[in-house]
Amino acid sequence: MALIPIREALRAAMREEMQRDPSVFLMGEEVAQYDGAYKVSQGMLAEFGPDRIVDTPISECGFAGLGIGAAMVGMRPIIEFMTWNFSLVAYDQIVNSAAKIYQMSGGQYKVPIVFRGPNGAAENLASQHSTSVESLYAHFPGLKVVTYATAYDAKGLLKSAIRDDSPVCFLESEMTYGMKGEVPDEEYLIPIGKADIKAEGSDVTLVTWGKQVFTCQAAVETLKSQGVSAELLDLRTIRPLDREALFNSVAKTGRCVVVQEGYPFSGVGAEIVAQLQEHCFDLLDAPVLRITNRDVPQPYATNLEKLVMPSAERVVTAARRVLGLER
Amino acid sequence: MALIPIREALRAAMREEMQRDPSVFLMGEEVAQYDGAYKVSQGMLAEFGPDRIVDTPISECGFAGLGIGAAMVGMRPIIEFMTWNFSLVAYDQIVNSAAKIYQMSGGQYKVPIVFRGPNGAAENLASQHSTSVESLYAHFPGLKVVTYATAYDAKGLLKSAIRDDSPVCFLESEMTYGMKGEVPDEEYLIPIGKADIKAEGSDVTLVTWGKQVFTCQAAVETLKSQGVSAELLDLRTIRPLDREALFNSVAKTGRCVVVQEGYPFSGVGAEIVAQLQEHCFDLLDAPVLRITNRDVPQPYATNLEKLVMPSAERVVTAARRVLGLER
Amino acid sequence: MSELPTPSLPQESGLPPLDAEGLLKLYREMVLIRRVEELAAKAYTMRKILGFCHLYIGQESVAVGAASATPDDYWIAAYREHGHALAKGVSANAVMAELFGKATGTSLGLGGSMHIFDKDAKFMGGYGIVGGHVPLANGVGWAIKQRNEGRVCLCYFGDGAAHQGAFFEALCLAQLWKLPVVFICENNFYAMGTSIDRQSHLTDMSLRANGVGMAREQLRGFDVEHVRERVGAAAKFAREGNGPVMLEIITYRHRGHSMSDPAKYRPKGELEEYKLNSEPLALTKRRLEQDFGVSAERIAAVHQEVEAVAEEAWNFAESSPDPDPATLYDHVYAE
Amino acid sequence: MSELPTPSLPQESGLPPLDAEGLLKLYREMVLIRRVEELAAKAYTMRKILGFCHLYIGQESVAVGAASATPDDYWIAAYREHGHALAKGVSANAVMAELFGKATGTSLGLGGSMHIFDKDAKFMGGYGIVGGHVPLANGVGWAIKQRNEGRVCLCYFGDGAAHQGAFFEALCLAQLWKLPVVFICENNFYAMGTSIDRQSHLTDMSLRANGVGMAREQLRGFDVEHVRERVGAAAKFAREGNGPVMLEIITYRHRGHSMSDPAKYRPKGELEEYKLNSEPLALTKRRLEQDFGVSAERIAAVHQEVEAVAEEAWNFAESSPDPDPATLYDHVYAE
Ligand SMILES: Cc1ncc(C[n+]2csc(CCOP(=O)(O)OP(=O)(O)O)c2C)c(N)n1
Ligand SMILES: Cc1ncc(C[n+]2csc(CCOP(=O)(O)OP(=O)(O)O)c2C)c(N)n1
Ligand SMILES: [Mg+2]
Ligand SMILES: [Mg+2]
Repeated sequence: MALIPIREALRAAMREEMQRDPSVFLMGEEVAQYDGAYKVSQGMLAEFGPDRIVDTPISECGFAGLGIGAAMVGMRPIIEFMTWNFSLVAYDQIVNSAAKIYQMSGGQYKVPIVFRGPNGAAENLASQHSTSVESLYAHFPGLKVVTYATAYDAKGLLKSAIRDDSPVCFLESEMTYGMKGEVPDEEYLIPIGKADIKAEGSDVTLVTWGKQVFTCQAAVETLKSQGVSAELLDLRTIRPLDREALFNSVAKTGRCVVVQEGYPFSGVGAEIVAQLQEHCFDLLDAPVLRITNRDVPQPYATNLEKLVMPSAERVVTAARRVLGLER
Repeated sequence: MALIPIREALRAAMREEMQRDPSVFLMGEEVAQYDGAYKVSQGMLAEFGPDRIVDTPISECGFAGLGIGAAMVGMRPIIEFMTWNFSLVAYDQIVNSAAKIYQMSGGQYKVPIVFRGPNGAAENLASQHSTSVESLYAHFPGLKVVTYATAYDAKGLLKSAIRDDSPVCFLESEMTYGMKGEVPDEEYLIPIGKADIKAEGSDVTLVTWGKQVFTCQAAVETLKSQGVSAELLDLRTIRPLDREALFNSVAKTGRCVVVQEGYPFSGVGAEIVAQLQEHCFDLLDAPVLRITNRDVPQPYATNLEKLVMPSAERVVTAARRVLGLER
Repeated sequence: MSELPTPSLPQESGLPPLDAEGLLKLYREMVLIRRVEELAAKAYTMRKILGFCHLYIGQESVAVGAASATPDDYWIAAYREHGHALAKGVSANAVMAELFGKATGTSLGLGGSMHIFDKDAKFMGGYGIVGGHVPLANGVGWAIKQRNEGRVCLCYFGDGAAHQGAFFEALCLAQLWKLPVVFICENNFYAMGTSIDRQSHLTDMSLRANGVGMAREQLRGFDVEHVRERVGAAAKFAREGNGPVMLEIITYRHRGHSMSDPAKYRPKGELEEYKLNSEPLALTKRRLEQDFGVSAERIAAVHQEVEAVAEEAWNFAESSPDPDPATLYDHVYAE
Repeated sequence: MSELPTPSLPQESGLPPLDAEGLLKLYREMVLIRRVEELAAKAYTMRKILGFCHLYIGQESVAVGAASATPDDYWIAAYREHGHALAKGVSANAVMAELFGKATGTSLGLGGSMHIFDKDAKFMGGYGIVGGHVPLANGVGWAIKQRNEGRVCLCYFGDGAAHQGAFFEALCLAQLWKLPVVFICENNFYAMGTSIDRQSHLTDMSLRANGVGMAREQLRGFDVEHVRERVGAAAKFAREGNGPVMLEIITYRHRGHSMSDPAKYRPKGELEEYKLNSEPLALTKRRLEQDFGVSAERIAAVHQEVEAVAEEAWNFAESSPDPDPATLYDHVYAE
């Protein structure tokens, strides 16, 4: 076991897969000579050379599409978006080509590609640089959407994503690249589509993913100090959703808060609530509440930004509300 | 009152607003000399000339952006997408510029623009031409998303959209352009943000919008013949949602089916279910069910496409299920 | 910061000139495309084919000439691709069955007219978003280069598509990385109802290459031998590692944009003029007869044989089963 | 289908040459941008400014020269726009307050460094998606043309942005419709850490214009008078209805891409060379002193006055209130 930052866990995943399979390559802005805008790919150019670690111009639509074409003929591209905000200029490539080619070719052409990069808000980056994109991609059958909170999950899931024969949108976070976690020395994979209970509890389920796992961990601690036992379910995969884990936890607790970064309207949180109320209707003792960004474009000023983002306080209040401890 | 097809109602709305306000213009592919791919703008070139009815090259990103810039300096563009599928190459312009400029300029620059065109599946157009985009736009605060089922609503809502000072995504349907409806001879507006009860009922609420209103009307008839009184709530505006109308209807019936075209995952249907279960938890006698497209890219073959789309049969079954008449 | 000289294409493709048999074979392929599409048009009016259906009639010489220069190379195309698929060797049965939405179609009935794919033929589709497939060609070029395949990727699109950002980004990247891709803009003068001079200040779309320093050429595409020769030269250039090429091939579509377009926007006499003087099948037929001395009987025999193939395609499509509803979820994710 | 001749720009802008006072005024503006940004850099290290902060230091002559040629015209820019805003007449107080995230900022503290807007100054932002704002400029041009305003729209972006599809589509449309837009690519040789020759086969981004037949020019941007003259000529061309212009202005940024970039990718000595020979402020100072005989005292007085303005901006920003949380929902929809 080594204690390493998430960016190193991600790098280790890519390096191992590139060593294992010569068809894997990494392409994106500043991934090579600059070592990655957030240093995720540090040193990889030296190890794999410029044919496999490829700097691009600022042409997201162009290089996302290049990746898709390469994947169709048997390569396994990893396409880095400097952040997922910039994927929106390549949106059509991902949702109309990557997502649909396998189906519309009648299963002839697989598209084994990973699109990855940081998602959601960092700090004070204002409205154009703070979008959480999970619902925009998870909406589309044909795409998988994967994320993580810990270094352990990051590595195991990214390796699975690279080996997956379907296109995977892999969502990282600038804010947690430096967070350290234990990672085994031996190789391991974490299956896509499996949620993980990050804290066991019995009174209420907190459902979340990505860096909001940490918001929820803080909330779990506060709740514990208030005598409330909260279960923390980290979805890890947004699509396909681990409905079994979700329903099981809520069956146990009967109460649930979904914590989702980003805009509320038709967010992934809404999907989870919709599924829970359909499949766990009789098991729910209170409405499932959502904690999301406030429904505004991200403001620059710190005080407003703080107000907008999910916080442990807001999660605690929501949990207490579903428990009837507060209104 | 005149009985006119929806395409004429839409055209009348644009013509009236263009006569009223010289800053309004219509731009898009084939809108002028060809009279519109679906003849919505027929005759408008002759009436308003080529400065106000403008044919474009196939540059959605370019002309959507042009509209946004023109709106910032006081024009009121109507940008037609031949279909909303093609808006996805302009996605960044709409969600990162149109939606956010008013906020990120601190309220200095309004963006009074209407993006419009047919949304969702027509028939046998396969996966790249059949996307329902409402959740992809309604996700973003700053945008309004409006649609209609009838000629009357089409005209009144489009006029309001053109007068609105915020960007509006206005969703039409190829399939219903030819459907006729009564439209008053006098001018009228329908406010954005107000749902409409298309059929009153007491046992179950069917919530829908756009052309699925017709699917639901058929379901209402069938249910009536089976002794079930269904209320049909046509949202008309997706964002901002008319929560009052929604909650009132469900408060009355205690049961609800949401009928939404397009992919289920994080669709607008999910948002509605999430809001209902949060705000009407104690009023609901059964889970809210969603009828949506099956969760696959649209297939070309007719038999599969029929299987994929919402149908009156599926709605009837769902209504009977929430009423406990079937499982 | 000085302007680099734009590379120029070789004068000659190096392909052996066609003899009578060779040209007759290309003629047969053009006739096959013509007849399959004429039957498709008929089937469309009978509602056996649904949705959009964009015919290639009038443009056959482009795909057929190019195919004979790039038999083992990758192709990718837009939605007007029946002709490209057939030229590239996709079976007429499977194409027609796809149009009919049958389980035996190239794409199992899931794709329809706009989404014909055939992996064995290295035919990579069939795409519906104008310009959207152009970046994909670079990916194929990338793989070719990394794997030293010695192949090229031909990417077809229309004059309208040369106004899409995706197309431009693809040109930039291809030239930066010297990818073995030949971009072929089939300029048929119209994007739906919009003529080229109403969409564009420049009307030769190969000039787009000047913005990125790419080798380019404009050529007339009605003579199948000429297309073969110039596409051959472009492919040779790209294959030999000199980088991508942007070709504009001037052509003309005889039908409307899709089956629902009456094409009233054409100036009077334009279509007739093209049919008279620039009809690819007629031109080749005349060449076969006049320059190669091929007999009228030989040519009639070709037509007869093609007729049988086209009719067999119809029958095959018609008698094939619909996709099995149980397979609905089978092709969403690859396992 | 023959190639249209590319229009060429007028030899002269027709602007009256600057006298000593005129040039001194431009010098003052460059110094103001420099000092405001130096203070911003300091405030950033003190965490009074957060998020991204892209400095314009080294490029001042471009915005200032252009502003003096287009005082009543519209401008739109990317995220490295403090200098453009100040050159266009936006108050230093409001700019600094925006950087500090205060309610008195140009955008009420909602936009920050990347989103400075000032409607009165006809300064239309401040955008963060590379290339994303370029199409908007055409809309301004469209409105100008429809309303016969006699203005132009200047659209600034970087060398990196000249690889985005949005940029290309904007060029096509502007040229098709002869819109009064001057596209200004500030080529500072780097897009973040990627040098121009590693992003592009061609390294003169004004050559992009050749792909659409647009008038173009490349110029060096270190001499503020020269920029004024050539941007003036381009604006004259566009203003007179001849259509858009694509300029590439060669410049150099002294700092990293943003505050967090140590800019290690530069070849040794490159920055020093530019600072020595192509430093806009130093060049203008020398010209003022040597060619216009402006005294060292006059110049010192300018520096002193600017210092006071910049410090006042800091104080104003610092003492201004945060945005009121009660206003959070006030600027989502226009009423
Ligand atoms: C992005 C996008 N915009 C619009 C359309 C609708 N559309 C389909 S084909 C077409 C015309 C394309 O013309 P061209 O590229 O010249 O090809 P051609 O049809 O002449 O072969 C248009 C506008 C589309 N499919 N995709
Ligand atoms: C579409 C998009 N991709 C990537 C980024 C990240 N990014 C911000 S600035 C920048 C470099 C831009 O370089 P250039 O256009 O030359 O402008 P400069 O910074 O030199 O002024 C990049 C890659 C972005 N903001 N938007
Ligand atoms: Mg065409
Ligand atoms: Mg630059």
